[in-house]
Amino acid sequence: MKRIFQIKEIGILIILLVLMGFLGITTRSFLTSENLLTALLNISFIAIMAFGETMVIITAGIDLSVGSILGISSVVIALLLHDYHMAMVPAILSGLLMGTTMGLVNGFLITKLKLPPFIATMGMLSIGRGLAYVLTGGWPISPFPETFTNIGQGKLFGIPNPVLFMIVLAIIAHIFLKYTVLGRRIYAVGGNLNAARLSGVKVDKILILVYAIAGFLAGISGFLMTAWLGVGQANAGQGYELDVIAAAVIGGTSLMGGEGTILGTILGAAIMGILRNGLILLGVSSFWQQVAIGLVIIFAIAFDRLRGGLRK
Amino acid sequence: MKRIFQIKEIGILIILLVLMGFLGITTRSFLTSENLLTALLNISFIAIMAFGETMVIITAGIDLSVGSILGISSVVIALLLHDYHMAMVPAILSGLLMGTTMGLVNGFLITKLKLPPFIATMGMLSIGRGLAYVLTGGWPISPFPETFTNIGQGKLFGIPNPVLFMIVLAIIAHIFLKYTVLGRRIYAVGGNLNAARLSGVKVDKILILVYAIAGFLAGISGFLMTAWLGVGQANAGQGYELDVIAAAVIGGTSLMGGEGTILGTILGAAIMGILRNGLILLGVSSFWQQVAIGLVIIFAIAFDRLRGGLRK
Amino acid sequence: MSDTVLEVKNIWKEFPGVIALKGINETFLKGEVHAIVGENGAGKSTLIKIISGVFSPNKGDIFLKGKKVRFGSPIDAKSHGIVTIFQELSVLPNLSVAENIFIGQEKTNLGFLSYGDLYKRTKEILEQLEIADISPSTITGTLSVAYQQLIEIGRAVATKADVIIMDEPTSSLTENEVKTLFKIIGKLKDNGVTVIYISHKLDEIFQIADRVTIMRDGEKVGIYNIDEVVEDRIIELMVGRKLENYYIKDSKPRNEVILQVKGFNGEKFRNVSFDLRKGEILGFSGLVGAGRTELMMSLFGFLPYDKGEIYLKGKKINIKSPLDAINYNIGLVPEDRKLQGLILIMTVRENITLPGLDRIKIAGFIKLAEEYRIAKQKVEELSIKTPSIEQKALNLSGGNQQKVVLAKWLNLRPEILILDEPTRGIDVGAKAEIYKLMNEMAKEGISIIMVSSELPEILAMSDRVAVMAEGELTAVLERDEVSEEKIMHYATPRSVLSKAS
Amino acid sequence: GESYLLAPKSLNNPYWFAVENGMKDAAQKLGVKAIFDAPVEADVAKQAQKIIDYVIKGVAGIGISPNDPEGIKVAVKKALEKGIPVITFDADAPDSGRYVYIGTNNYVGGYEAGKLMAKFIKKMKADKSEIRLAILTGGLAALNLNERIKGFKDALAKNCSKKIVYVADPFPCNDDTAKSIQIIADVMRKYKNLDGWFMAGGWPLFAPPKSLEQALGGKERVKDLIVISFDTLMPELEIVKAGIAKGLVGQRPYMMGYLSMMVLYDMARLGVEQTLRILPKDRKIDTGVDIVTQENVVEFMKSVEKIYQKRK
Ligand SMILES: Nc1ncnc2c1ncn2[C@@H]1O[C@H](COP(=O)(O)OP(=O)(O)OP(=O)(O)O)[C@@H](O)[C@H]1O
Ligand SMILES: Nc1ncnc2c1ncn2[C@@H]1O[C@H](COP(=O)(O)OP(=O)(O)OP(=O)(O)O)[C@@H](O)[C@H]1O
Ligand SMILES: [Mg+2]
Ligand SMILES: [Mg+2]
Repeated sequence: MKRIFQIKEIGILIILLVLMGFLGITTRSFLTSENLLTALLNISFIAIMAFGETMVIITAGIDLSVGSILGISSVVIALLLHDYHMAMVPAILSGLLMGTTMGLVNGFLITKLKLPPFIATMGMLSIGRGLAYVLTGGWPISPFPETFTNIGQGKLFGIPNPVLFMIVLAIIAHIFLKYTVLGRRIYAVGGNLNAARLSGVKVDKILILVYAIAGFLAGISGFLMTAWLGVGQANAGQGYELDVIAAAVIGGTSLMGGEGTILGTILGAAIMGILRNGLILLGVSSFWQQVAIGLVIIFAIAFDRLRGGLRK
Repeated sequence: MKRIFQIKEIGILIILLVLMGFLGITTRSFLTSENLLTALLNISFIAIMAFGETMVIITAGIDLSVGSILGISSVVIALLLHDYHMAMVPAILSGLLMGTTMGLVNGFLITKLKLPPFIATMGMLSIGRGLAYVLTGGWPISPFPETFTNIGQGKLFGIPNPVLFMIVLAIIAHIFLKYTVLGRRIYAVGGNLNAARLSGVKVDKILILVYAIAGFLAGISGFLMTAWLGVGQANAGQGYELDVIAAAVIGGTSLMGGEGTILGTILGAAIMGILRNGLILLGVSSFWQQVAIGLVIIFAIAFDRLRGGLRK
Repeated sequence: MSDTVLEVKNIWKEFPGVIALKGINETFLKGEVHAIVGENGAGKSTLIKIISGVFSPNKGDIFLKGKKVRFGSPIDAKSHGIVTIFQELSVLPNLSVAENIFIGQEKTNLGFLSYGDLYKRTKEILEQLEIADISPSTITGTLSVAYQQLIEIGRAVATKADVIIMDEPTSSLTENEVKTLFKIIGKLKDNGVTVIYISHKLDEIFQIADRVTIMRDGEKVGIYNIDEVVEDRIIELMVGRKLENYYIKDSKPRNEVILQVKGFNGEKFRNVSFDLRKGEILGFSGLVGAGRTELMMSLFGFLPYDKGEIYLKGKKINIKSPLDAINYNIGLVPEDRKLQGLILIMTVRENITLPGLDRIKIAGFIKLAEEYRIAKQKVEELSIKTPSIEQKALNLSGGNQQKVVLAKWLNLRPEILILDEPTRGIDVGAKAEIYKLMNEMAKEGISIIMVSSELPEILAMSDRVAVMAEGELTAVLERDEVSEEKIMHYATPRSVLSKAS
Repeated sequence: GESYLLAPKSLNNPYWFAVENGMKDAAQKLGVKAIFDAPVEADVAKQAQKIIDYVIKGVAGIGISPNDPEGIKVAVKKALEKGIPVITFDADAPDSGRYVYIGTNNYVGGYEAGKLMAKFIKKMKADKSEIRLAILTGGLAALNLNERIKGFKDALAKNCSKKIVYVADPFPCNDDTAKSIQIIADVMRKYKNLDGWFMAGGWPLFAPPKSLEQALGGKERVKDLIVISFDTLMPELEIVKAGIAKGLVGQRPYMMGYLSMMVLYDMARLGVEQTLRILPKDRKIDTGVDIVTQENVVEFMKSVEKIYQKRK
């Protein structure tokens, strides 16, 4: 397994390096540490959600609700901090709890009511966004105490905090998937659900777990984005689910389940982020950017397919 | 097959009738022919796209790009009519050709480059929308000759033209799926791709066909919406893909492929349309509407699952 | 040896529409190999699924060493010393061999796996299975089906179990692996492990079983010590009547050569040349992974081939897709009827007419009346047991599913029919009917290529036997010179032969 | 010469083209390069990220129309740290550190709309004691729209002696013209005695007069329905001319773009201090609003024609 995934990731790495090389040559500011750190900061919110999405997709599921969960977590934290003057830690924890709960509901709908993940999470996408609007009445919520916004806007050793969060969470998620029994069970479920069940894997428990993790990580993204921007908004994260799924899939996670790594997902997110950043530096219009991003999604996966030959 | 699908559709019909009965009792204006015709008009654009989506999902695929295809077809027709003063029929045909071409590209990416449908059409979603913006610069395009807008705004026997289009297309699509060789093969491909191939079905041809049909129908929706509204806009149809997929799935189309009917899809679209219309008539707050729609999606499918017992 | 390990009492199990088990009583003794046989759908798998906690019975009790138990899941049963190899392959294709063998029993440290220990223990198991050349870190899905089956057997062996249940473990193994399996079963037995063994291959039962239980329609219809019963008696109890002339073969090939394959090369086979005569049954034998399936799939246009020529009635033809093959009147019944042969969620009618839709269409529309007529006719001709032609293929028993696949092709009146493992997983009654059909087809002049891993049917049904080893055609034997020993000789890879000499 | 950035809220609203035209006309005169860029759809986080990308790329001055005053602070801070002058236009972020604001704020615009509504009520609904109004919005969380709505309501409370009843929460149309027409039709059917609409943006007014009139319940009903909408783009003026909308309140986007460019140029060339000295003490440049009714619409059309030209 190790070997195959490494090969897979190399393909994405090549694309990323080519892209970076090209941008480094054609634009002055691309290869500055400041620009690269900003590009990393920009992808951190997407990437963190994509770790959870990767696990969900490894089980052959999909989570369309992560963007909405980001929104509602952001709103919950913002309301508690601002309207209810709650202390910072319990407010953040409440937001994460909200995200995790939404994820648990997804898991419950999928395992107990046997809804297809696409439908269950599409329903929750709508419900979560609706609740965020209900809670805020549509108004943005701010300001927050500086101690809170410092988490989002601060740096450690020159690295923006959200990027640090991303790195730490990536390491944890990587180790979790690769070296723990639960992580291996996640692959087992996605490889062949019935076989996993007959092998004694508690399939439902694993599925609920991954959707809860996806919800939790979307909550973290919501928290970080709120702290970084300094405002909580009901429409935060709207439409992000497609970016998140794209990051995972460009990173080699198979929608058929059973395959995917956190490293690949980070690379996938990086390609998307570098591309957005690079297109701006190149002076490409926003309208063409959408076209370019679509082309890159298609190209990256097609490249991977062609390279991999006609594997089944 | 006949019997089972009829049973499936009855489940959705029950939900629809309960919903309509409830709205008929609780609101005065719901059961007026005017209101019902408007509700039908409102769903016609979604429903027409959903016929194509149904075929795509029957092959176990998915088409996320229909909303974007609607947008670009709308823009192409509008530009040709308005900026280039092209005659009506060739302008409309060019729009439909644009939609069909986008669908063909989807099919090509999926069959020849072996991209997963989710990725290929997600890429095309981005590309199509981007091109629509590029073509218009984001500017709405109007006015059009009356002969054109009359198609969208006119009525025949009191029934709005787009509704007539929907009905005629539904009948054609129904007959196509149920009684023609190609239709049968669409089900076969979705039921078991390898078995279909081994039975002499040209799987690639069928797949390209369904994506082209989906693109063509999204083009028709784009044409009708433009004629009805009297304006062509790059953001037309944005986000509609989720409604379209929901209509098909609520209507009993299985995301695993092999199952689904046009009748079911119409009922699915009707539930979504009646719900939106009904929530306004009931005076439900806009904030809660999204929550309600999410709940109904989940409830409708869960109901179907529970009724169907523990079928695999 | 005679103490009871496991006992089931009055087990009832009902599925929507079927009563699968109607009050089964049975005892299983320590250290015995206890076979269970019965037709498709007799309830064998259901019984063992109840014992291993997949299903819970509607009525009845299970006693383990005298104590009443009820397992909530396979893992629960495993922790009580009952391990099951299920009929449906249940390896996890994307995980390593090691993880597959030890799933649920990994040594962990605070939830972390220790791969070193895992690989070491896996090596030991692989040696027992005589497949030590496989590395513990191999991804299981890249192995052949036979090896995957062995991995599953390894999973059971790796468990300290009192009872090991095997539901048709040999359905995708050939002679060599079967021998290894029997060796392992022998060792297990010596260690006092009870083996419950389900198979449709009666010769295996006579080789290894101590006792045999016969089931029919959810009931137990007999139990015998193996040395007190003969095969005919078992078959009679299974099918509920006497089964005469199990293998019917009186067709004779004609002289006319219908198909010639010359220098055929593909990914898994090399330089294959043979010819097929009108009305001939040409058997293809070989060990697992010899490349027979790939060869047939390439001939049929499903898989690509690199080099080679095909002549149909002396004319060179080019087959690039299954549709081409069909248009040349060639049919293929694939190895795996569920994955390749049938569209399970379609009806019997729709499955039967699928390859021939072009012949019953008018202006693109299906002539429905014609379709119904064909489906009804085929169901009658092949006596397919189904409540109606509108039944989904999913709900048919294995034997009847196989007949539906045959019906698909017979409807097209093919000149050449390729049958890949036509009787795999099918009960004796259905097998006999399929042999009868093959014989009739051959008599009508249809030429048949039969790929089979069951030597008895190869020997009984073939006019000639082609033998493959490691992707090469090593011999084509005439009916009068063919024997089990000869086939095995040509089927054994040269590398092994040269080592032996 | 150097380049300047104006970052509107989004790119999918024609309103911004007037800003862009103003900016580009000024830039041409000054001989510098004008960049006009934003995420295609409104999103605070994406807007901030995009601006930061430009800061790193290097521009001589930045004007922002913030999606959220709080959420844009990170970007403003970053620019100011780099010594790039920042101003706001169209919408303000007062305590972000920006040097000056150019525009009328949305609250004031809404307030003017409210006053206009009050005037029409006095004129057309003299005999009524209770006035029932509906509000259309683009998205429930769009801050600029929420501010307009608030201003509108405040103005009515102050300037109208009658009891004002808002029939429901604002109805959101997702900035989608087709949806806005559908919603209006549904609302008109539910509230038979509705007296007027306040549209916080001009979405339905991009449709041809006939479509809108039909959605509003037909000729007869439109006669004594008070529709007040925002913005003064050409298609909207047509609606007023046709007597379907009674009044429009428009900010002056062309002026905002023009002035923003001028001010930024001065700041870059003369220095910030120098420039501020010649600007108002409160650091706000009021561009005022236009009020358009049937009386002045024809005249207004002439002046607007070139401002809203789409330029290649
Ligand atoms: N999950 C299920 N749901 C409904 N019916 C089932 C299910 N599993 C088995 N059955 C039915 O129960 C009966 C017994 O099936 P079972 O699988 O036990 O037969 P078997 O003896 O193992 O046959 P085979 O030799 O084909 O494996 C059959 O009629 C089958 O269709
Ligand atoms: N799904 C698969 N993935 C990888 N390798 C496979 C797969 N199926 C078969 N193979 C390999 O292809 C080779 C040829 O297999 P093939 O099925 O053609 O052999 P066969 O002689 O028909 O044997 P069998 O009796 O198993 O069908 C074998 O080495 C096998 O391991
Ligand atoms: Mg069985
Ligand atoms: Mg084979």
